[in-house]
Amino acid sequence: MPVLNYIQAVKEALKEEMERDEKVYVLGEDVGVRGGVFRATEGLYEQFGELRVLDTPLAESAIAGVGIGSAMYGMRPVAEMQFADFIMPAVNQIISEAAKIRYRSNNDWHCPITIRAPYGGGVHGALYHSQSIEAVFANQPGLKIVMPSSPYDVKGLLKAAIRDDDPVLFLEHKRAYRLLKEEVPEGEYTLPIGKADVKRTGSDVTVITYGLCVHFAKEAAEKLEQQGISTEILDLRTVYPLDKEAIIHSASKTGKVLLVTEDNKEGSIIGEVAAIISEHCLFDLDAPIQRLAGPEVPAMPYAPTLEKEFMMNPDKIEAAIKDLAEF
Amino acid sequence: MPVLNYIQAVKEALKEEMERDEKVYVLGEDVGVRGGVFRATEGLYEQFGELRVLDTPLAESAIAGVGIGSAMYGMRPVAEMQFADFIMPAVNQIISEAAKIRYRSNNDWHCPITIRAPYGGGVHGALYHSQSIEAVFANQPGLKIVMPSSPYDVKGLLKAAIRDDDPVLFLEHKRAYRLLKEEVPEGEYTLPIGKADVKRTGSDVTVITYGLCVHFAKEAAEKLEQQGISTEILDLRTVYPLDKEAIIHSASKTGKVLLVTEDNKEGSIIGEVAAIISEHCLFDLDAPIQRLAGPEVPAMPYAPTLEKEFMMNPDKIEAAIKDLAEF
Amino acid sequence: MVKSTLNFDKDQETLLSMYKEILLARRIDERMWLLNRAGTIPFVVSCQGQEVQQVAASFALNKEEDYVLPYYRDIGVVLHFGMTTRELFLQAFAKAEDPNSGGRQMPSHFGKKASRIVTGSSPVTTQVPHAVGFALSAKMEQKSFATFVTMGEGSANQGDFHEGLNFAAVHKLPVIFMVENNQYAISVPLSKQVACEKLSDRANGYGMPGITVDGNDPFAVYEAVKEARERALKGEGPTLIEAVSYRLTPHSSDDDDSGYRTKEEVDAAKEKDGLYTFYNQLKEKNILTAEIESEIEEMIKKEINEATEYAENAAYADASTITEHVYGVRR
Amino acid sequence: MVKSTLNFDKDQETLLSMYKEILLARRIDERMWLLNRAGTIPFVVSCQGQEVQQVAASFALNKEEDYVLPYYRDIGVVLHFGMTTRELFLQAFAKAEDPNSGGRQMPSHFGKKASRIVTGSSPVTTQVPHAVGFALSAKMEQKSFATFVTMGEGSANQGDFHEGLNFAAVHKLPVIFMVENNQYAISVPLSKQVACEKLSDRANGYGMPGITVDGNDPFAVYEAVKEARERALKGEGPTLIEAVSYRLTPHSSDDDDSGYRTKEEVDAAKEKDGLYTFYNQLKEKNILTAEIESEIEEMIKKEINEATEYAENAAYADASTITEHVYGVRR
Ligand SMILES: Cc1ncc(C[n+]2csc(CCOP(=O)(O)OP(=O)(O)O)c2C)c(N)n1
Ligand SMILES: Cc1ncc(C[n+]2csc(CCOP(=O)(O)OP(=O)(O)O)c2C)c(N)n1
Ligand SMILES: [Mg+2]
Ligand SMILES: [Mg+2]
Repeated sequence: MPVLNYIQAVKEALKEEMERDEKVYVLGEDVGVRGGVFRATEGLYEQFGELRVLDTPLAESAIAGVGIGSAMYGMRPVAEMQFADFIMPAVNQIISEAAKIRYRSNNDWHCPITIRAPYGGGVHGALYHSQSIEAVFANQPGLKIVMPSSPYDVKGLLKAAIRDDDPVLFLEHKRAYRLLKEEVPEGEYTLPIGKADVKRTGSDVTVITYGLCVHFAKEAAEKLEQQGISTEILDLRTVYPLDKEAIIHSASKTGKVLLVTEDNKEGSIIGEVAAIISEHCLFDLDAPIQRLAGPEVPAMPYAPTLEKEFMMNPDKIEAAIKDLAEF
Repeated sequence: MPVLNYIQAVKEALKEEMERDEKVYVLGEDVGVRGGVFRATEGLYEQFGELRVLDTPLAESAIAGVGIGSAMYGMRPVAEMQFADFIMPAVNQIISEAAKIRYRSNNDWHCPITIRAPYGGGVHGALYHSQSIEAVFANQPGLKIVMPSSPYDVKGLLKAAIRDDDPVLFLEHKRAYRLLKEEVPEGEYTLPIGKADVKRTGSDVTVITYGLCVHFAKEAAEKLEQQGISTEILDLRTVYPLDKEAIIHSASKTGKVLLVTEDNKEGSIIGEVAAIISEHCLFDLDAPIQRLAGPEVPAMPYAPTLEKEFMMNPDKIEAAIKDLAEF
Repeated sequence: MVKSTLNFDKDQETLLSMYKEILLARRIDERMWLLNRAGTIPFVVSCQGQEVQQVAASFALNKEEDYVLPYYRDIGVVLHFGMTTRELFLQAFAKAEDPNSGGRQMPSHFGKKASRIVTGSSPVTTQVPHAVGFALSAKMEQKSFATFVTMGEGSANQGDFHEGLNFAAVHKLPVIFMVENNQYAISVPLSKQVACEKLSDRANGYGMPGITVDGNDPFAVYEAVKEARERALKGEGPTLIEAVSYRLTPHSSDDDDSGYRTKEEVDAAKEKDGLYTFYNQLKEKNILTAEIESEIEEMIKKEINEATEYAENAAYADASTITEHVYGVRR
Repeated sequence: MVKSTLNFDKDQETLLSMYKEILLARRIDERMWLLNRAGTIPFVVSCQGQEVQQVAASFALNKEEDYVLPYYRDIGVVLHFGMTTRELFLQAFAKAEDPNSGGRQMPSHFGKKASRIVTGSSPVTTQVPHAVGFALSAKMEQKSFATFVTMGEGSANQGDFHEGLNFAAVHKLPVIFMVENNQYAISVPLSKQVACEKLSDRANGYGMPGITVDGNDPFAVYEAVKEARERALKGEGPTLIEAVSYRLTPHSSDDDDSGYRTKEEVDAAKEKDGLYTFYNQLKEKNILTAEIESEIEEMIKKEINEATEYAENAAYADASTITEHVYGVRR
């Protein structure tokens, strides 16, 4: 099986879906000749032409809004936000429109758009090229938010997102683009949106996380294995709406839960995860639910000292798992 | 002491602050001659003139953005979003700009803007005139979100928001505008932003909520009193950043916690409240943390049958408290 | 501009149909106010004063092929495109059978896929980029239809107006933007919304043709939209049309306009009401005879009565349906 | 337009100062690329090709009173307004002493309150409404200053451009909008960003004067900004200026422009580089003598060397400071 990195998996999913379905097209800033600033759409312009790989003016509300219009018509747009931080001008189109079209029309219209955006830090991107933006959207029924943690998941979930009949925010960790590699099957497969995935089974502590942090958690878990601590890792994959069943199952299993996000803590996705656990499996817990997250600052600073301080890493996770295991 | 309703308290706070400080001014759609569609700015145009009570073009990103610019200059803008639902076009200005100005400039610049917006349902406002939008912003360090539950709180907190040196989202429940009345002192007083308030002390169950739901919870608590159930009500007042201490204190006290919001449940403010409790006082709990919220739909529908089904009310809260008390 | 292709001699039937739709829109609106004032329906937002431009524009479109993205005042547009009077009352009463939203949205939030009326929301101007998306689809799929989108002149100051028009112009898309300038955005008069002379002055800044027409003149509006449609289908790109009229009612049933404009001003505008100018023209030319007139009024009254009665007696959506259609059913 | 008020006879000193600043900006930028290619600083985004318009515009402003909201290429603007070379290197190295952000933001995210340089962010065009807010404050407080804001031509397609300009025009505010049209938004050429002939064509749609000038011509830019400033202070409202130049470098140190434009095109643009045209003019008029020239180059080199060294040796912010300044200290 070929080994792909995270961004190659994005590219392969796009290419295959565009080959499969003529309605699928890509739009965004610099996605055409340039192939995207991260090269996610490299080669697509040459293969599918200008009209299906559309360089747009620099205007995110239009990228989302025009995509939404075409999705209502029956196309399958895949809109790229150059950086997740720049999705903010499009919030009105995403929350007021995409998320509500099916509901407000009583199922007469629907909006199968996929919006891709690179999020996350650790790439010297500073405040506006490092943000985790999922929490802004994770309270909007009608939307789905997918945040894959590995190349294999990227391909299967992006294909599923494109085929989904409702709007999907597809958030890719930009630090993962070239960092993470694994075997990815050629051709057809999809993975279910809305389902979490146990990335590692274990019995002492459950780590629930998503995106790049899954990778960090795995590293931590491997080290701890040698010290006799057995860690279960649940990868949320879809952070909205959450897979409650999987969360409850995995939390109840070990009774000790560590929630991890790269986002700042208050109001992040993992708060909701904690709430679900405390609603449904309080009496199965042997320790308080622990949350490990970024500091409560507006976004990740640029200077290396500060960026490092902000970023999640395996060591922080290792220490937190250890504390819990010893609780 | 004069009795004011909720919107009169808004108006009085604005008027007093404008009289006190020449830098305070109001801008928004229809806030001038019309005095605001809810009449929050009635009489201000006549008293302070066109330049301090500014009718803007219909453009929320400009209302926020121009306000932010003037706040950086040194003014004290109070921007009105006509309905909270229409704050979405201004999200970029609020999240990318207002919230980050102090941090990104290393304290060189700051942004003392207050953004008022009527939120909430129960007024036949349908999907786009009923939303609870606080969760969209409740993950952004640099911002504060205040949601008062009574006329007294409105006046004291709005004055504090205007004097605050950082951006404050001030969300007023539109159903409360004419529904809630109480004695409100004339003249000067402020209430602390960032502090929750015990609206009722009790020993069996703690209800933690905010906004109009505080009123509903009080009604429920009074009924239950007669049935021998003693309810404590903690009014969050500031929903971001949360008053952790007060939450922990009140939750630990009764060991049974009901969290209530009018918002749909997943990703709402009360998820974070549950997370704080389960992190800090898990072993003081005698029952799972309960959450009572709106259904997981994009927003409140118009038809009376559907609106009623969505809205929070005293009966729902009463039943939930009872269940907890009997747990 | 070429002369109007509609004229009193050869298009008598078309003109009469236009008049009927204009009048029907007005009468529906009037009835809704009555129902509102009687406490039967909680909310009305009016087309009054804008029916002529709405219907004339619609006549210049192809209602079997084109897509429309109307805004909340466009009763004239949706009627022409196939929304029935009954359906309009069903939505005013927020009943389950309403095809727009099943009673989920406020009145006048139109949408009906079978008629290519695209679902709209309350936040203004979001429909403009959507329209561009439909036009982009036409270009991608090489389909020969135009997309028509309207908004108020106040709404033309939202960012989405700018981004939508620019996108359409850069990609030369078959879309027609029509600003219905009724001089007010709730209480804010035109002079506090814009400083340009004409809204259509903005077209040049996007590199598309722009034209301002008298919205009370059905011939002028028809012609402008017809030409814009021809340009669109020929691949010549978008057009911006400003139709100038006046909002004859308060902003909505929740508004009181007496504080921000004078009765004199409103009365003066009523003098220019396109419905009556057109009526007088048709009478004068003897196209609208007394007989036809009473026939039309009779028919309209009957239609509205029946629709009102039907809608009033129809059922609300059951509370249990509230959670339906958040997401599609997994296939 | 009236003739330029700057001329070679009477303004020799001013012209020399302008030249110095232009050259300084260029040399700073060049050094940053060297540092970047040597792996010393992780990121550069250039002013190269735009220094003339930036410095000429700044000379037409009052640096003791006016506020500027520069965008990331505006080294020329911030230099004129009081940012030192040392400070520019401090921010390039992201050191704690950097007055822009203490090393928190990426390079070229300018801001320095003492110099009335307003803090900026990465999302483009958000500064446009801010500038309008400063201008509104001037009007409210009856202060006599102008506000100057710039953006790229690609950024002029964001909604905030539209909303900001319209707001300023309606309220006749003392603000100058300057679009620095360098023909590209990263890889997207002008023709795929806009369909209008000139960006300044948009001015009319807001009801303000608009003018397009050659950004390589310091006299034209100076004159346009000077007039705009006079209008602003006279209460005549805002102006939109488009200064046309060319981006001589790739978008940033992370970009490779060879895939989307030809070397020939870039070389042709270099022929028109305003820095060299101006240099030649000053040489020709003998304002810039060989002696002065080497003096200037020497001085600049020294300044840059010292700044680089200082900045390189300066300390990063301590990790513990990460949580500072999220909110103000309660008074
Ligand atoms: C984004 C947004 N902001 C505010 C509102 C509230 N609102 C509804 S209609 C309206 C005025 C619209 O004026 P105009 O565009 O001229 O249309 P008209 O009602 O005059 O036809 C306003 C401010 C809204 N619906 N959407
Ligand atoms: C809202 C937003 N979207 C996308 C970006 C990414 N981005 C940074 S610069 C740029 C191109 C800007 O082009 P232009 O406005 O012409 O300025 P130039 O760089 O050419 O000077 C883009 C797309 C951004 N910074 N902000
Ligand atoms: Mg209007
Ligand atoms: Mg450019």
